[in-house]
Amino acid sequence: MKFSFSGEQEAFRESLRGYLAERSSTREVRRLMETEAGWTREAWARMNAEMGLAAVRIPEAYGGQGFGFSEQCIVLEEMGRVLLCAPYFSSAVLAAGAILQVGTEAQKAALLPGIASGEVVATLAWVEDGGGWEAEATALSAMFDGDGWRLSGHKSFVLDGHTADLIVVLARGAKGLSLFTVAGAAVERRLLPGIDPTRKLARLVFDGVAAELLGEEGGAAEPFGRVMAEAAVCLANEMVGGAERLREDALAYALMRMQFGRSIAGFQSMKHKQADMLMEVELAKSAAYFAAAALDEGDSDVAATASLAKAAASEAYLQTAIHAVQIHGGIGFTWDNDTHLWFKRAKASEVMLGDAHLHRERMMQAMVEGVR
Amino acid sequence: MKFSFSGEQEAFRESLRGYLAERSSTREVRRLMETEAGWTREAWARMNAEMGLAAVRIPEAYGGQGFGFSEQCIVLEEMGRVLLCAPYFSSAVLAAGAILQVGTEAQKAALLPGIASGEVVATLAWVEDGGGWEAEATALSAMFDGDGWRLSGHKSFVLDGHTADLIVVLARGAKGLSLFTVAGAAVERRLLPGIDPTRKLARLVFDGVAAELLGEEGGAAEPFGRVMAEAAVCLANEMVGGAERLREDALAYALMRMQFGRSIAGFQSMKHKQADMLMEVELAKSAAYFAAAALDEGDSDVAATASLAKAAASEAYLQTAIHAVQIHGGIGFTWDNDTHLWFKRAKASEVMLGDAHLHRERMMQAMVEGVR
Amino acid sequence: MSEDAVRVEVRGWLAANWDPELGLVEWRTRLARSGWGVPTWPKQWYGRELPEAMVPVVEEAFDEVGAIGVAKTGIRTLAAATILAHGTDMQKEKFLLRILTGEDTWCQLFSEPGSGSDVAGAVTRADFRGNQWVVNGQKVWTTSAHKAHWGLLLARTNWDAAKHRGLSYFVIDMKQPGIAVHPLRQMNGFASFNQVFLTDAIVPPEMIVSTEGDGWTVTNTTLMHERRGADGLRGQPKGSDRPGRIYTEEREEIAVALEPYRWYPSRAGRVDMVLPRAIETGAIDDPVVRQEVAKLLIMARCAEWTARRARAAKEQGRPQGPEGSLGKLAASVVARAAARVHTQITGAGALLSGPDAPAGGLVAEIMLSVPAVSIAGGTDEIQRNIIAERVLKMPREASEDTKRPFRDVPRNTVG
Amino acid sequence: MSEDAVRVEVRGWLAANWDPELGLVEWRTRLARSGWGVPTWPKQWYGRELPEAMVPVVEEAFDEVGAIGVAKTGIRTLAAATILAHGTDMQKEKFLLRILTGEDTWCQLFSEPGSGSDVAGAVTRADFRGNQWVVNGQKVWTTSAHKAHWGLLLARTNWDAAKHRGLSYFVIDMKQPGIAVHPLRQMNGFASFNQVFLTDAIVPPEMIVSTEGDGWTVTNTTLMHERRGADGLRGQPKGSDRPGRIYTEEREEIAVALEPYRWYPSRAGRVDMVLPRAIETGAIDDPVVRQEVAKLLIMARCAEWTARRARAAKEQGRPQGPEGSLGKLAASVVARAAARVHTQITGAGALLSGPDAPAGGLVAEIMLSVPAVSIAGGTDEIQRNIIAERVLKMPREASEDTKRPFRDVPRNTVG
Repeated sequence: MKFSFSGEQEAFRESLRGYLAERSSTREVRRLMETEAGWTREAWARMNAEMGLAAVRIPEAYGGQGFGFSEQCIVLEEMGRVLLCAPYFSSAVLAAGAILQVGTEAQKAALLPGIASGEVVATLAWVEDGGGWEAEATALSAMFDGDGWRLSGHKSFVLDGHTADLIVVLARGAKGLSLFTVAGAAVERRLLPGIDPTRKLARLVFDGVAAELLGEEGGAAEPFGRVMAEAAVCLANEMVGGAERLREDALAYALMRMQFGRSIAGFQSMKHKQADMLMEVELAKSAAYFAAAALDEGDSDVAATASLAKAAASEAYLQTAIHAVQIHGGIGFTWDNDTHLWFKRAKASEVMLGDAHLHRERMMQAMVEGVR
Repeated sequence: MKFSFSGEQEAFRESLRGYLAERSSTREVRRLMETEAGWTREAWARMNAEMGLAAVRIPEAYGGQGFGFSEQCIVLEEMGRVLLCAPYFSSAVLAAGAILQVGTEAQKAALLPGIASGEVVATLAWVEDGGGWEAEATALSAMFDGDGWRLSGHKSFVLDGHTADLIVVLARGAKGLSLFTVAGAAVERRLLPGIDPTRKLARLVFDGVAAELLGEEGGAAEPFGRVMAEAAVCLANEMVGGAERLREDALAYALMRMQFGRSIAGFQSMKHKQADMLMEVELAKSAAYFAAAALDEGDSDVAATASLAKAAASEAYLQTAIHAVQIHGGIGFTWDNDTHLWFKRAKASEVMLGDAHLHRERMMQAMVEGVR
Repeated sequence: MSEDAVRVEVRGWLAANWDPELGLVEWRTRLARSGWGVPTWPKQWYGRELPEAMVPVVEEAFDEVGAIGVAKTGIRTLAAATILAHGTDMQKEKFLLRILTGEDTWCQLFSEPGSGSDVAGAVTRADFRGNQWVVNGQKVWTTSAHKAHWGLLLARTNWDAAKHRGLSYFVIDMKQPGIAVHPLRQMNGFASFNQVFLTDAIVPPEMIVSTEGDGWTVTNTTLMHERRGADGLRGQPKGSDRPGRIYTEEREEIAVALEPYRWYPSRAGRVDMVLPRAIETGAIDDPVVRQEVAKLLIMARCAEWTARRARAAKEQGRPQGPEGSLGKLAASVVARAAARVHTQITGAGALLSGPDAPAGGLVAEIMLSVPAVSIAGGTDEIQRNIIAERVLKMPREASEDTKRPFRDVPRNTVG
Repeated sequence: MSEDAVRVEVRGWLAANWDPELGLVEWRTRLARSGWGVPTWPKQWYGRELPEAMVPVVEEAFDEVGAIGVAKTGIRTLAAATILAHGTDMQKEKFLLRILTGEDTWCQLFSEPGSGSDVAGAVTRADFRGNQWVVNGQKVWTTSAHKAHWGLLLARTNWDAAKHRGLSYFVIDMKQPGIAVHPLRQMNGFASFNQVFLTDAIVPPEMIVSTEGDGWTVTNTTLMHERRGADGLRGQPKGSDRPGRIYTEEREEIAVALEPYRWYPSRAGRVDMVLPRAIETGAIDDPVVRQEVAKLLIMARCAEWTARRARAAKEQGRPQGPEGSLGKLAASVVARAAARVHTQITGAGALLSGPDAPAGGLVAEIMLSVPAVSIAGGTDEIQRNIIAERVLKMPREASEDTKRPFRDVPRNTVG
């Protein structure tokens, strides 16, 4: 197992960090988060033209750059650092991940190039009002009516669901769970007010909407589990990026802030808190990196590792966010201070794709199965 | 609900504290803990002659002093402070508690005066090798063979089981669970090496031993639950006594110890740790006191409160013990330093009568039942 | 005076004077003049010099007939206590009655962007020019500044003196051109506090409280009364739902006063909602959730009982034990745990906010409000310092800023 | 020299010299003289001056034929590194070879009862009387002192100098009448360390390392090598189970060296036992237990991967990132959590100790050994200080004892 990034990977990270710092200042984040869409086509198109971000993990055969999860996770970590407001996770992680897992060759060739170029923004809709993150909770029904497939029901908590061009939908039919694609415009959709304004969620209603079957009928349950594991690893990497940024900002603030005639960074309780924060974030980073490498290397116990990474990132990000607000004191609780932007992302990411309890349970099931 | 001790109670505590400090120095504790019995008849007899400790909560009608749980819990808290090596918990809490709950009038009159005077040391045997703290786990069988009752099976984790004169035994018969009394000498018994040398446990084998039925046949399950709740409250009070002593000793050590040319009590991390310890111990004390008062006042949700107090005491005592060793540094890990005596009692008490998880579950079951 | 004598007298006075159809101010003026509104105060100033222990007796008599007391919202009681202790007769004359009747509203101008936990590090300056004080600087975390008629102002009047000796304390007229008040929006979307910008704001010389340079002493009086009022057991004032003009006016007064603090129960974590919501959502059937709920309820109950233990000791006239200093820190631990448990119970729904979100948006509000509890009114770190130093008598942190002229003390230029 | 050239040469030398039927000392003497035992050392002193990066190449060649290396047990490598850096030629001549062959055993006399975390606060005194150093004082936490031939001694030689400048460093003969060694029993019943009482113990003048007053510099060399050796990934030496006289002798050597530290794996919490025991006891079927086991395994895996990440960066010659300083602190968090989970899994059985207790008494041993991990080798608090100051560049604690004569520094008379 690989435990370090290559020189090329480090260089890529460095250039991306500089690029994103410029394109995604907190000023820009604040501007976009107040819009209904949460992102703009222009900025997203430009970013893909300049850096090809959406293409990173899509194979070259489908218009992508053909890198692995390690590289994609560098992208995610850096996006997490700056809270980039863009449909990356929805389109390049969730939707592309699902299409790569279950799509036919023809479907991949048809759908992925648009996603890779960023011209098509796609997303994945699987959770419903009940809020169950597991595929089994799916109720939305798929019926074949002679002409083609029709979907009826609803989806909720859909990332960028109100703005996506293409929606990959998990549905239940006669043969069990299948994935479908639907044009975004064909669906009735509504923005859901959320705790994290930098990442928009939508509720979608499917009223007998025409859909394309993605891949085979009825075989989605297993590959969907893999999509979820990959997404968990990706989210974990995005999260540790945010956590590290928060940690660094809180350290910088402590070093600058004077109280009682001295830098508050000199107080032992502050030093110990910062040491603990460093440990928590570094430990979670190790898990996120390891899980990405495990995906690339085709490890057999990827399900356990993915859940481990997500659980570790959830605890570390939230804890770091709580500490960061506390370190900033009263000012950290104000709207004008940027800390709350990450706090809210930390809180939302903790819940997204299932909380730490859920992932610990998944991890244990996978591990105990492995041992028994 | 009463939230403070009366002047008489405070005076009783004060005189008892002075008395026990003299009679139960750590030197004496270390001497007794190296013996197989763990206590001596002489010291126990003297203590009862002088202070009537075993009699506190036994009604006057049965030779006791007729006080309530609040007073008994003062006794326990003070004993916990000094790690008194005496068969108080086994005899005056567990056995006396069981006899008071289920014994007939005649049995109480026959058995309790000896326990109250300390001449008879009794204990309660209910757990078996499986280690289940719940009455339902009982397998030891009771058979009526025409002559009388005979018990067959074993008990384990019996407090002072190898030295007690009288053993109250939970057994399963045709009509369910019943309690019996057996002469200690009639049983095959063996000291179990334990992590807490100041409190001895034994394993008892019952090979068709003749026994007296205590109270009614088959009706023990419910009153036994009450005995367990009372015992949990008593143990919680004993535990907070130990926790407070540890906390005070750790504070005194920090104030005295110099490192880097200054008192280590001046380091902010030490100050914050001591503040947290104070909070944890005071919060647990509040629960222990409240639970004792709730028993005295006949509160309806005593089961939930008792488990709450035991869970709170478990966490606080163990956490305090961990901190106390840490504050003492290397010296705190040595045999000659006294801290480990309480550390071991904290660890054993955490497990005794069921750990915090078990009690939290019991508490929730009682509370949810109350609400639904 | 015995309890019974007090009871007889106050009942008699109420029988003769209480009338729910009076206007609020009219009634309170009558009440203040009688001495029954603040019976422990000096006889000369609206009181009867009764001991603390008689307060419950008087309150009971008021409750019997539903009589309304003097105004208590906002920081008016702190202002009154401070003026009573340190003010001139002119100041008492001018302010006390209108504080009691509720006619004047007050705000506290202590905290600054550069000195949050360190109130004595204030750098707002008051310079005596011509025949008046001219104030320049910025205050923050000011509640009700936009409504207040008067402010309690801490400002630095001597930069060559040591930190605590160069401060003075003023009463400042908030309705003047030199004062600009801006709302301070919080991360939870509410704006409960103000920033106050003072630009050549004016204080006439007679509005200094105590003497020049004595500001820290006076400030401590205010802060001591603030701490006393916070034992964690007090709920929000509710008002009565009885009919009658005076009750209507009181309900309005309370509603206006509470409006910016609607989220305060959320910041404490709403432990009361946890069990009902766990049952309602079915999460209670998950043994892991039960453990977390239990941990929270244990902490919350222990904290509550500890506060009651402290109060009981106080009521018995015992010296305060350590249990009396723990409430604020315990509340902060409880609130944080509550936010986590609410999240766990709520599941995916915890992503949502607004009226359609779980519990009408309260879960989101809790998650985003709880961080305030470990900061406002003294951070957890400050609380731990206080417990260690005052209760456990551990050594104080060596101060690096109190023994030299304040102008030489390193500080932030602006927060 | 290229990797391949090294590989060829060492293989050739081994082919000609390695013989498993040699005695351990005979072989190691041959090995040390060849320079392949410590290839990075100077050519003059048993080395070949090869770069660090060649060490794995040499080790691989040894592994290929099962050849045994130089002695490594105990603190001998620290003694060697220190003498190599600061010793005289006479000292190197006298000690280095016998360190490498395993003939001499060493111990470290730094810690004292009054100065645990604060090594530089040593008060053991060495006075030059007549023509020799006379040492009086008490050392503690000394491993293997009862077996050691030589000790690395830190003692105070000047009480008028500042704390760090009054110390000197000596090699002391442990087999002399002035030294009494007593075992120090721990709370877990083992006695892995000694207390060493020095009463007019003698050190000849040529046995000072570096110069008088330079003891703190020399000590730091020893401590730096100690820290380097502790990245949390190293297991205990095992020895080979091959046949052959030399392997038997090596196994004996290891067994003797490890005997006092049999409980060391327990103090780390035995995370490896948790899942098997949870399955064996059936506790794994309890979802609450599964959560706790998962939390522990997550922490433990994260800590392990962090150590591997640090090691990988080091192997690539990258500057050390923050991840390299966290191992000790993480290990302590993991160990404490492991003790709790073991308790939970074991239930009532956790009350028992001894061979009939759960896991043959290991669970009890874990519970009573784990507290050592957050203390020994630098407490958690010291680790956090180090991380904050060295990694995060936060201000150092103002020192109160380094700028005045040590005799005026407040200290404990005895621990």
